[in-house]
Amino acid sequence: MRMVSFTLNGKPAVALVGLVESLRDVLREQLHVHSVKAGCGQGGCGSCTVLMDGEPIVSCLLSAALAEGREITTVDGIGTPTSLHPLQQAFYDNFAAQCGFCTAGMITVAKALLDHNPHPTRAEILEALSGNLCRCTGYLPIIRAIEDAAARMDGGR
Amino acid sequence: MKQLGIVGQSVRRRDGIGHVTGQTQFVDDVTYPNMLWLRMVRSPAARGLIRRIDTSRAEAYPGVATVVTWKDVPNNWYTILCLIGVEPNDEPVLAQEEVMWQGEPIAAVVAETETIAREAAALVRVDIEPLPAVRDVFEALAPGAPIIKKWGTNTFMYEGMPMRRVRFGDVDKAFAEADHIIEGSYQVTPYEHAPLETQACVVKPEPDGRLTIHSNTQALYFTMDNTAIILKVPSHRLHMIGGTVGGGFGGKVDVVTEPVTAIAAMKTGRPVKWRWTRAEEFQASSTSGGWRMEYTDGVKNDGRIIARKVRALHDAGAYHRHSPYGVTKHSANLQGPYYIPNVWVDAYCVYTNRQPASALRGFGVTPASFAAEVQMDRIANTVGLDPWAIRFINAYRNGQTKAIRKKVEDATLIETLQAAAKLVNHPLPEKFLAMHSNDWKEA
Amino acid sequence: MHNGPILWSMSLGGGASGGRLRSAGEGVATQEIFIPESSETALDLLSQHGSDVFIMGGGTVGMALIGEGAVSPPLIMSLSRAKLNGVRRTDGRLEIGATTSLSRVAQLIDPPLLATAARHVGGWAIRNMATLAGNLFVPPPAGDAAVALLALDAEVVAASKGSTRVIPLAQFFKGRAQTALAPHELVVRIDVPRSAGTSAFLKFGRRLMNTPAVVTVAARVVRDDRGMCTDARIALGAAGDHPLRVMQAEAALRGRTLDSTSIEDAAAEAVRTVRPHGDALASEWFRRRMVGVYVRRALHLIGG
Amino acid sequence: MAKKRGRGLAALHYPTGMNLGGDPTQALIYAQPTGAFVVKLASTDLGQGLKTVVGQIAAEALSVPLDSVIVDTGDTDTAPHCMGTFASRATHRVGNAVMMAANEAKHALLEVAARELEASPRDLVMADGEIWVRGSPTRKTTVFAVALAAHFKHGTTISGRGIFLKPKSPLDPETGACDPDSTEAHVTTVADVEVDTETGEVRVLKLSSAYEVGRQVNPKMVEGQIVGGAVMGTGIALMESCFPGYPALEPHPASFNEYVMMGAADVPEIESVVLEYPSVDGPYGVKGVGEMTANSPLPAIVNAIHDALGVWITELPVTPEKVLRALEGTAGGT
Repeated sequence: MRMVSFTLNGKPAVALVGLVESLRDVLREQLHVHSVKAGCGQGGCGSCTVLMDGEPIVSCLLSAALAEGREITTVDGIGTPTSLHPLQQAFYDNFAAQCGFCTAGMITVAKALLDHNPHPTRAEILEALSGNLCRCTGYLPIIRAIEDAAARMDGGR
Repeated sequence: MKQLGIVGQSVRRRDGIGHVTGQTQFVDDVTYPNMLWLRMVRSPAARGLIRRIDTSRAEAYPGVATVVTWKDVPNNWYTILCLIGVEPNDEPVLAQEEVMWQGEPIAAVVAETETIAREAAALVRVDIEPLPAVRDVFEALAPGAPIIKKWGTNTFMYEGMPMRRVRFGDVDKAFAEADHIIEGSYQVTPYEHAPLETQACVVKPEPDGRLTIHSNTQALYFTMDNTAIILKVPSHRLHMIGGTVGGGFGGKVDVVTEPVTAIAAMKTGRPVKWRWTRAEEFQASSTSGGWRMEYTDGVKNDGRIIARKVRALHDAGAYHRHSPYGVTKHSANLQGPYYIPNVWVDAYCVYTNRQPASALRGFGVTPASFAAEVQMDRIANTVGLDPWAIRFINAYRNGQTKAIRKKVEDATLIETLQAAAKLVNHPLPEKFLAMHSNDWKEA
Repeated sequence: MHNGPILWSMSLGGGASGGRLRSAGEGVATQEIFIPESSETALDLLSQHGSDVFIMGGGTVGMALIGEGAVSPPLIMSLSRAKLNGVRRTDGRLEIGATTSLSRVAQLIDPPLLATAARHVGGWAIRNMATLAGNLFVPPPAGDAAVALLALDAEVVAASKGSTRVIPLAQFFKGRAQTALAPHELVVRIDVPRSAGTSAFLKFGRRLMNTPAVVTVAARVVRDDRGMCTDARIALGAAGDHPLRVMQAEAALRGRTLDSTSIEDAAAEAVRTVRPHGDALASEWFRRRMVGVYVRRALHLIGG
Repeated sequence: MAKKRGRGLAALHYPTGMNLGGDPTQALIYAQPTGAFVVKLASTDLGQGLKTVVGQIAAEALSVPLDSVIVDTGDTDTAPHCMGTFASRATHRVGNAVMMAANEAKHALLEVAARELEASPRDLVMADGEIWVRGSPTRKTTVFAVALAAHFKHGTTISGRGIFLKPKSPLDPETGACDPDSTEAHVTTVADVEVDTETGEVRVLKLSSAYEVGRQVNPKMVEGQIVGGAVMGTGIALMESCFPGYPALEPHPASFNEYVMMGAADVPEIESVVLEYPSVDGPYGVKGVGEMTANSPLPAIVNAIHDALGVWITELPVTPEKVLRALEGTAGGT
């Protein structure tokens, strides 16, 4: 076991982690960040996507020991029910979540996309989403939600 | 159609804000202090006799609370449709004497953490003496094939018959009257439900002796009843909580997590979680069934299908689960949305030494629709009609009788054909535009 | 009772082995994870523990194997803080630190072949974690960046405590999951020399993005002012035990113009020499066919 | 490199429900003293949106605002039996049970309202949480007031019980005669594909569908099923297999890397229209739409490939290899 400290959604976090424990499991089991989902543990579905220093990673494949000193953002740090991020509002309005299991990962990667590129093309959205699987929606509502959010955020400027 | 108030409005989802903020609670988000984790040891062999199960080293591994085997299962039969008469029992909850597919559950290791359970699971030793495996449905029905079922055939027995039958009209007479006989063979291989949320449950023993079972089952009462039968406890001792599922597609109608997890919780007196790995979801959860279908259709020169004869073989894998029902559903639907006056079906539910199949979105009907609709184009091709015409000519109408002797009453095939043609700007002849699903009168 | 031989007499994994439901080995708890802060410390640790230590670059392969119980290494060393990342250009050579992420590599403007290949690995999050050197160790049908590196005549800088040697990438791969690296050696850098000619990268997968390869091809052709090929590199992924060059196909181009005839000859040579594997994505037969099609397409892209 | 285009058609029906073992679901509804209504169910939302649509059905039947309906589902201690969510049954069966319970609760509510307004229940009109006497709009009260009065003044309950049961159908083993479902939805799908004849790769360019699903309770959620099903069906047609060498047991995918399914980039253009012909026995005429949307792409795509290439590929999934082998006449076509 070793002690790891990092910034979680803007606040300091400390955890005692197992040697082969993933950041995903530490977030879920110790820090009760349940928005980070355990979809495959193989890096194949994107349900556990978080931002590390602003860049998307799959937290199932990051040894938690390596989060030391890093800034970790989950969907909880992007917006809350009383203060939805435009992406969350757009996902809600466009019925982009059905079962909801992939949704936090989708919004997290979309947040990174719009941070890097406020006006993504359809092709750039598809490339950004390529590591995230959804079995319910057929992706089109998710793609539309991201386009919608980009337009809304632009309008707010 | 009468305009209504709120019905017909695209109101936002009630769970939408929870979903987009990551706050919707799924089963895996349920956690209790002092909770144990379960990991399953599974068969590496497709078929064989179990000679020995040695759990001693796993039990001695630091952090292991218990190992559950068949000896701990009060009623070691998993026959989920037993309540509607699917019999005999054929699947153990945990393998006892033999294994029938690679991945069959044998022993559940229950430990303080998932990591410890995984490490200790590798210490369970199982000796299996291999037996010849049946991999293919044709092979299973061939003379001399290894018989893998105790009742002496490799098929499910429907009221004493090895197949589900449909007999409507006289196909042989109609074939003699047909201008064309059109044959086709079709195959669908098993595919996965692949929901993003894997199978999971958490069982907590309560002070009053009841068990609270958090589950992502698609059917709470069904799971409760089956679990009670396996645990040999009255169902009032079980309390199922669920209703929020991360994708089902039919795969979570199996009752594959709750009984063993409940036994582990009863044995240890502690809450236990079992969350399947993605590899288990792919290799050990039910799949859709494999299907091989052979069609023979008798057709008149004007395109009317006057007879259909089908032999369908469903690859159920190693055990019943929901498959006998899927074959019935298949048989009842393979005439498609058409009127066919003579239908003959023999549909077999065949067992092989494969990961068991079960229900998956479109259960039994998906392969029927696939085969029947490709068959429609073949018919059109043969008689020289276009694909639209062949469907209008054969479309069923309200009031007509299906092969299963049910009256058609909600037909709208013609209307969707007309709307689809309009959608893709495909011009239709006036005679097809004039048709509707209520234009049939009994002679 | 049947008295035949007992075939399966083994300890069974609870999870998976290489993503499978059985495990050949026994579970052992990991005793230590080393996170060296410098390459020197990493090499010290390696000299101490040698092949007992499981090395992780970005962890995108290793963590999945560990999580499924396919490997249970007693010792793990993560290189993510060993300061082995970074890109430097000297005299036209590109020196890429071993743990440079594939996302960083994908941003390189020159050589375009390498950036294109890096963009074909995984999804965005995986590319943020996966390292360029790590891509040399992933078995086919993964390993697209390694294919481009082969076509670029890249060299692997391998270090052990107190010494460093350079291994041409073409001599680095020795078999499936086998390399020329000694137990105490570590890949610390990958050097890409300035390369001449025109190149093309193509990948055929079963879906359009984030897919393992049916086949990957990286080709580079150098032509003189008369259009004669003076040199060629044709590297393939998913066409054998490891990323490989098809030298017979390269030879088929030398001294000829790049036209339909020479391209057909090169493609035929490639098909003849490769030994692809069949897997869930493609059969051996189909992969061989696609080697021909994709070598031809890549060379036509270059030719045009 | 040759690319050939083709168009294929498929026209399907899909049954709602499966009652060969009987197919019941129950619902309970009660009013809280301040006029909110709680719908008690043991039904499951898989993501298709059951919690939302039963709220709409309850609000419609009760003539109360949607916001005042609480849907509480998923607990066997607190709610009566539901067979489960499968067989495209939930909106139909659960919806029917909820509508029946809502009608009974509304009847109880109007009985109390009638006492409060000194009128006959038959003369009362109700909308948006208000109740008044027909023709005398000033003689009115609110659901809030009536619920409060029922509990504290009249000592009566405002509640309703609902059940839907399609009784078990006997099946004649000799002829297969049976009544296995409640109603049928329909679809016609047109698939446009492009096939690379060198690699066998099939790209679905567009799926155009006309659906008929009875009454839509929530059209955007019906569209969600149509789009999601179209993408899943495209994957089943072209990519997905647990046993790519079927019937061989190996290879046997264990990860999303090996098990090929649709990613965002693979999604074709999807266009659909929805017709509404109310069913005979669905709540407000609904039919089930959950499963069928993944079905029509399979034959439509295979028929489109035939249109493009002139060969029938009758074994799913239609991998590039199968297309290539069919083109060469080596295997795969029958």
